[in-house]
Amino acid sequence: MKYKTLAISDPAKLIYGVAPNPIETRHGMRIGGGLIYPELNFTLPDINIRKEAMPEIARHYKQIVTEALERAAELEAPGVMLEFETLPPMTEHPALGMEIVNILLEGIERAHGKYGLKATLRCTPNDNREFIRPPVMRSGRYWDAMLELFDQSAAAGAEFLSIESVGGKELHDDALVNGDLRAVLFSLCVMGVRDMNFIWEHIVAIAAKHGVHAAGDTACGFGNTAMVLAERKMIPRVFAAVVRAVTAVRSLVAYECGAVGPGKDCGYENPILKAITGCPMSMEGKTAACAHLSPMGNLAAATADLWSNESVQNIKLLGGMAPTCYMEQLIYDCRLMNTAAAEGEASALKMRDWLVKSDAGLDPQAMIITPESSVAIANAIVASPSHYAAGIAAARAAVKILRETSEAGCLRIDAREAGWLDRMEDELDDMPDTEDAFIEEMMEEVDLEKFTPADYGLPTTASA
Amino acid sequence: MKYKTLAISDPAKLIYGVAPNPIETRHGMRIGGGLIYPELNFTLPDINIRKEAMPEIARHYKQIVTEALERAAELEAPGVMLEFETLPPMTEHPALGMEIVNILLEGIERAHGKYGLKATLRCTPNDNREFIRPPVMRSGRYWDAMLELFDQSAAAGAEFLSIESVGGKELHDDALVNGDLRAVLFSLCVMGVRDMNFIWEHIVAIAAKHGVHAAGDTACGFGNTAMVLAERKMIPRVFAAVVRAVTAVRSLVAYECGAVGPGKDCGYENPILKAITGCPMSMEGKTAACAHLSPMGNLAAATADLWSNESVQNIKLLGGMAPTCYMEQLIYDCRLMNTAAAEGEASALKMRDWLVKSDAGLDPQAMIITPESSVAIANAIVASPSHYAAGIAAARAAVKILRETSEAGCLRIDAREAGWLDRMEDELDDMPDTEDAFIEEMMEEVDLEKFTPADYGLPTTASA
Amino acid sequence: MSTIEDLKTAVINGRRKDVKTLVPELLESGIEPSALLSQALIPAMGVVGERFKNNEIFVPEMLVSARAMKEAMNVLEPKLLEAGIRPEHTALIGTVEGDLHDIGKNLVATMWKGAGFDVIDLGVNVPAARFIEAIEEHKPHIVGLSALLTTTMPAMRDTVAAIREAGHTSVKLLVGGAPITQSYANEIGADGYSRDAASAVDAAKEALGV
Amino acid sequence: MSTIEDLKTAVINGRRKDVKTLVPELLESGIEPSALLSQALIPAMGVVGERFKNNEIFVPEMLVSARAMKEAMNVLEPKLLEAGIRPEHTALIGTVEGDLHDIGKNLVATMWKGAGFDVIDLGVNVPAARFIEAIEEHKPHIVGLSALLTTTMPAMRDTVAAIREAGHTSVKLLVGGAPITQSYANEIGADGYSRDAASAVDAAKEALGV
Ligand SMILES: [Zn+2]
Ligand SMILES: [Zn+2]
Ligand SMILES: [Zn+2]
Repeated sequence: MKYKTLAISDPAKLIYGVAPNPIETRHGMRIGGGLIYPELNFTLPDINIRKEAMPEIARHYKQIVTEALERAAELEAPGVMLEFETLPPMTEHPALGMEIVNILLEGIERAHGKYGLKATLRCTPNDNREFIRPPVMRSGRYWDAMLELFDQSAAAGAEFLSIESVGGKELHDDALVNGDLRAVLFSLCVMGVRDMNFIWEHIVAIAAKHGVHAAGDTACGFGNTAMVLAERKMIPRVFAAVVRAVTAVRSLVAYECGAVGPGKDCGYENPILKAITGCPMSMEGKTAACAHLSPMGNLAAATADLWSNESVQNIKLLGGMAPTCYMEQLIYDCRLMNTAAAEGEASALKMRDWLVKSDAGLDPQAMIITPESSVAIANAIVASPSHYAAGIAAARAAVKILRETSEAGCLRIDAREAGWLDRMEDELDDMPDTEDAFIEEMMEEVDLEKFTPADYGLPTTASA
Repeated sequence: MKYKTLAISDPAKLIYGVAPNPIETRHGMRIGGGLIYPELNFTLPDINIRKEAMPEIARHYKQIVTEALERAAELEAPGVMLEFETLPPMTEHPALGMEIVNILLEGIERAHGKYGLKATLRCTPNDNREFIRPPVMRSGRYWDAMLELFDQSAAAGAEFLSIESVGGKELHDDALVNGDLRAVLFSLCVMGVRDMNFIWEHIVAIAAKHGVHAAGDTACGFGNTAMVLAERKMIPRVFAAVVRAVTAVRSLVAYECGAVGPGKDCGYENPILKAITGCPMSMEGKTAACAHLSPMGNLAAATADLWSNESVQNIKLLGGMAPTCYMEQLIYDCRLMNTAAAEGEASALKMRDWLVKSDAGLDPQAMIITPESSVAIANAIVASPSHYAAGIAAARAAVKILRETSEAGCLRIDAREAGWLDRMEDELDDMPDTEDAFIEEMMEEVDLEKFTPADYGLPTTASA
Repeated sequence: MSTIEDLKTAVINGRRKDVKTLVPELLESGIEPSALLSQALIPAMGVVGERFKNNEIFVPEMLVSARAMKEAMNVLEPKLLEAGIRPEHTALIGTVEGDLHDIGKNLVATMWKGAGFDVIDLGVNVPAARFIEAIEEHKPHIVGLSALLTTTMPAMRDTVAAIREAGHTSVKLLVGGAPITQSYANEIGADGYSRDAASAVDAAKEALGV
Repeated sequence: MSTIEDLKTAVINGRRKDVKTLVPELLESGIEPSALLSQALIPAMGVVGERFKNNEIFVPEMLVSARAMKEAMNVLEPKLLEAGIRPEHTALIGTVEGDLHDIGKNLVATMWKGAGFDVIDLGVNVPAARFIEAIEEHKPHIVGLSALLTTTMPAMRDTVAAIREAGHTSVKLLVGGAPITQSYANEIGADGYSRDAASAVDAAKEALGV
């Protein structure tokens, strides 16, 4: 474990807009330097991404960047992050992805020239490695194409590189639908951590080569899958909340490898990571309802440095194209928070506390990422000798928070879910002492058709 | 003028969630009684409204009410207003409109039974009178059908009756694009006031007959047309701001006739009306970006009792159907404001002031409806001997506010717009002393093919 | 002595009174009516339209120029007709059935007039049959259809289809209005789309290939 | 002595060990394998599915029951085949080309199995040609297509069209996934639509008319 202490150990210092290690962009945004900025995300409506459709696809992205940045300038946003999350064929064929990257970068420069708007681009190639089943994690054409897109987009001017990497997902979906915390820990803290170490070494090297920022990763396919399943009442919220705490251990590896933030919007584990690393973080909540419903619509903003809408199709709403409408909404959200913060630290803290209080008592997943909870879980992580131990410690800390806050009447847990706290605690009590012992046990149980142990530096069989 | 004094004369008392005259609904919402509630608006995607399409149309509304109220219950909204703004054929053929009214009322009762959710319905028939050109304002099939829909929806259980009435619009569109304040005053304060008196007498009688609430009107087709034109840079913002102040005189007539609120969401003149009448008001701002972009996305919430999204089509966003996504966003906005207010009056005031401060200095239209400006304009109105005089007084007050705040450096006015303050002041100086004299002058100028003076109780010619 | 350039300037600045004296003066000096139109009025409105598109002036200012041009046209039109000169392009415009919005439609009509088109405005709430009737009567080169409501978008689609089915396959159909997008325009088979009034002249010229 | 009802209860409660002993015991007592299937297992999963739909239980609990049913089927299936008894309905399922999401698809497969369907899961990222191949091989009554991305909705549309063009006009095509709506299902010519996994059995039965 690289981080032994917390960058922010006082929950009162874990607050939106301010990070101990802010990042300055070329056009002069200071992310984490006092202001919370909007981060706009967008995607295509239902279009088949083929070469022949590229003129139409290019028109969409050009419209998005032009109209959304025009609105941002009209509303005098102090800065804007655009995130380009590619769609699978755009990473598979980096030339397609780069066509869009260039359109977005041109739009950013045009808006800077025309309005003086400070905007910047985060490029987030897909992790396409899972297109082969079982995935090939450390080589092959998906891996090569992904690195190529990272490299070319950084060379072209994308200032931030991110990914929603998928290492460990092979087993995690099943772990979630089965409510299997043990398998969650294996997916995230054994497989996920190993893959993160591998992939982030490469991303950090590419960023360094081009003088851009290796931003961060998210356990989106893990924690957010759990959140959405919980939101649809398919799995217990307390389970999803504990999964969230464990995802922090996996996502932390990016920063251990040299990522500097801002962490990706959909990483609801980011407040924990901000406490540990001091790097600025992007978050999403109510104003990402276009992408997914959320049990922490306000709370998510409490510690954010960028405020995102996660994703919206470029379709027409009555008020304008959807990305433009969401740009407006994000800007007003940020304005309100910045207005409070402009009156001083006490006001910022008051606003932050209202954001937290709005949601924390109503949902276990919200309760897990309050400033207090985040610092508690962060402490549990940095006090651990290994990622394996950190995963268990984070889960234990989460169960403890849920139990204590619900007993204190600060959090209401659904009657159907009450038994799950005991169930998870039992599972944690049964975890082996060492990671090696855990791996040995798990290799007997897991479905080896689903992943390739060697791709994770794991023994092929328990005996090996 | 019925109102001689203000219900709220201290700007510090003009605040969200609290109105001197709150309204209690059947299921126990207290609008203006301390909480700000969401008001959800919705419309159809592109469907031709014909009899044959009614099963599909009914499915849309059923889906909207079911899914949006389910989400409201999950997020534990303390209450929800649904507004059914009909589409023209639904008012033209009240049977079509009533089919939807009943679907919505059933949905409300179902959600009350299943989740205990407190919801209620505002029914807002269109004002179809302008379908004939020149409009027939006081009789005819459009008038009859509209009254029939009011009557039947109130009988069925719609608790609030509203309209966006159009009296005076015949001349107002041209007045706007010509930047002609004199014609604006004629449209709103001569024609509009007369029509409001006529139509609201009828609506109040229908509401009384069924024991429901005559809620309020909006100068949507006037003030919001101006706002949208200004937003698209077609007319000056300072002009739109002054138009907004004048619309308050027209909308006030509903309350003079017995309306009790909540005023309709799209009436940005509502803060002024709240100060005068003490009735609760609905407002819309950033979270109505789905319907129109806004220069006062946060400020609009500062004095609201209901918080609306204005309108969104029932189309699919990634997170769910758009009305459900917007329901979530509204609820979180309200939660944050209610969280602050729960800490006491000082906290509510702090939140309100941040909402105001966020926008007031950046746009003349925002500056016009700050609590201070609203009370100033309200004072100018109630001190006037007639609606005609009130219109001029409101416009003068608005010009004065814009001039003073911009001179004090509290409001930035675009250089291109600066001359318009003088131009408007000159026009106001040239207004005749009496309404009769004004009418006489105007009847010589106006295009009599566009409206029927007798429908407004106006002489057919100047000499008549 | 006054010049064509003076007339152009007077229209740009919206000085109706100046226009009123300049037009007869220039005609008397022997300049052809068609030259006044093509060298003063239309270029003037081009400048005004450009300024509007660049957010240098507001609509009220543009309309003052449009009225100044109209002042000139009141004099010139009969003379042009006499000389057998008709506007090169005729345009029909209307808001589709079920829709009452006319501000945008009116602005487009004004801008097209400024570009020298002969514009026939059918008003609002115009049924497809009325469009077809008017097409047969006026034989326009271009028809502008406006819709402001999502629920009248189908009426726009139906109108486009009805016009084509009635055999009017070469007239250029342009669509616009808040809910309309380029892809919707493509989908319903329109020949052009304008995002706003300011681009309506460009869109018309593009559709006409001029 | 144990009864069919005991087996049903054991499946509902997800008691695999009980199932393991009950099945041979009941078979020995002379009850037909088909009776165990139709009177215990399928009704049990019906109860479980209903509870899930009503938010009384979570997916993990449902899956415990599904595994208990599978335990029983491991014993029963060979016997049913021997007796020439095949499931009444065969279903194919897969996530369309370009899309890697499988949680929803897997849940639907589980629920269909619980309803007694023979389910063949083609996995994720399944090209249209692969669906057609499998239809020709397995002759299913129903095919479930899943898409979770707006950008793979066209692949769903293309797959439906390709299946129909290949002459498979009577097989019922069901679609689902986050971005899919009833009207999209209608538009692309699917026979059914399921908003979520919980309604997938109802949707399948409706499409099959049973
Ligand atoms: Zn994500
Ligand atoms: Zn309105
Ligand atoms: Zn409305």
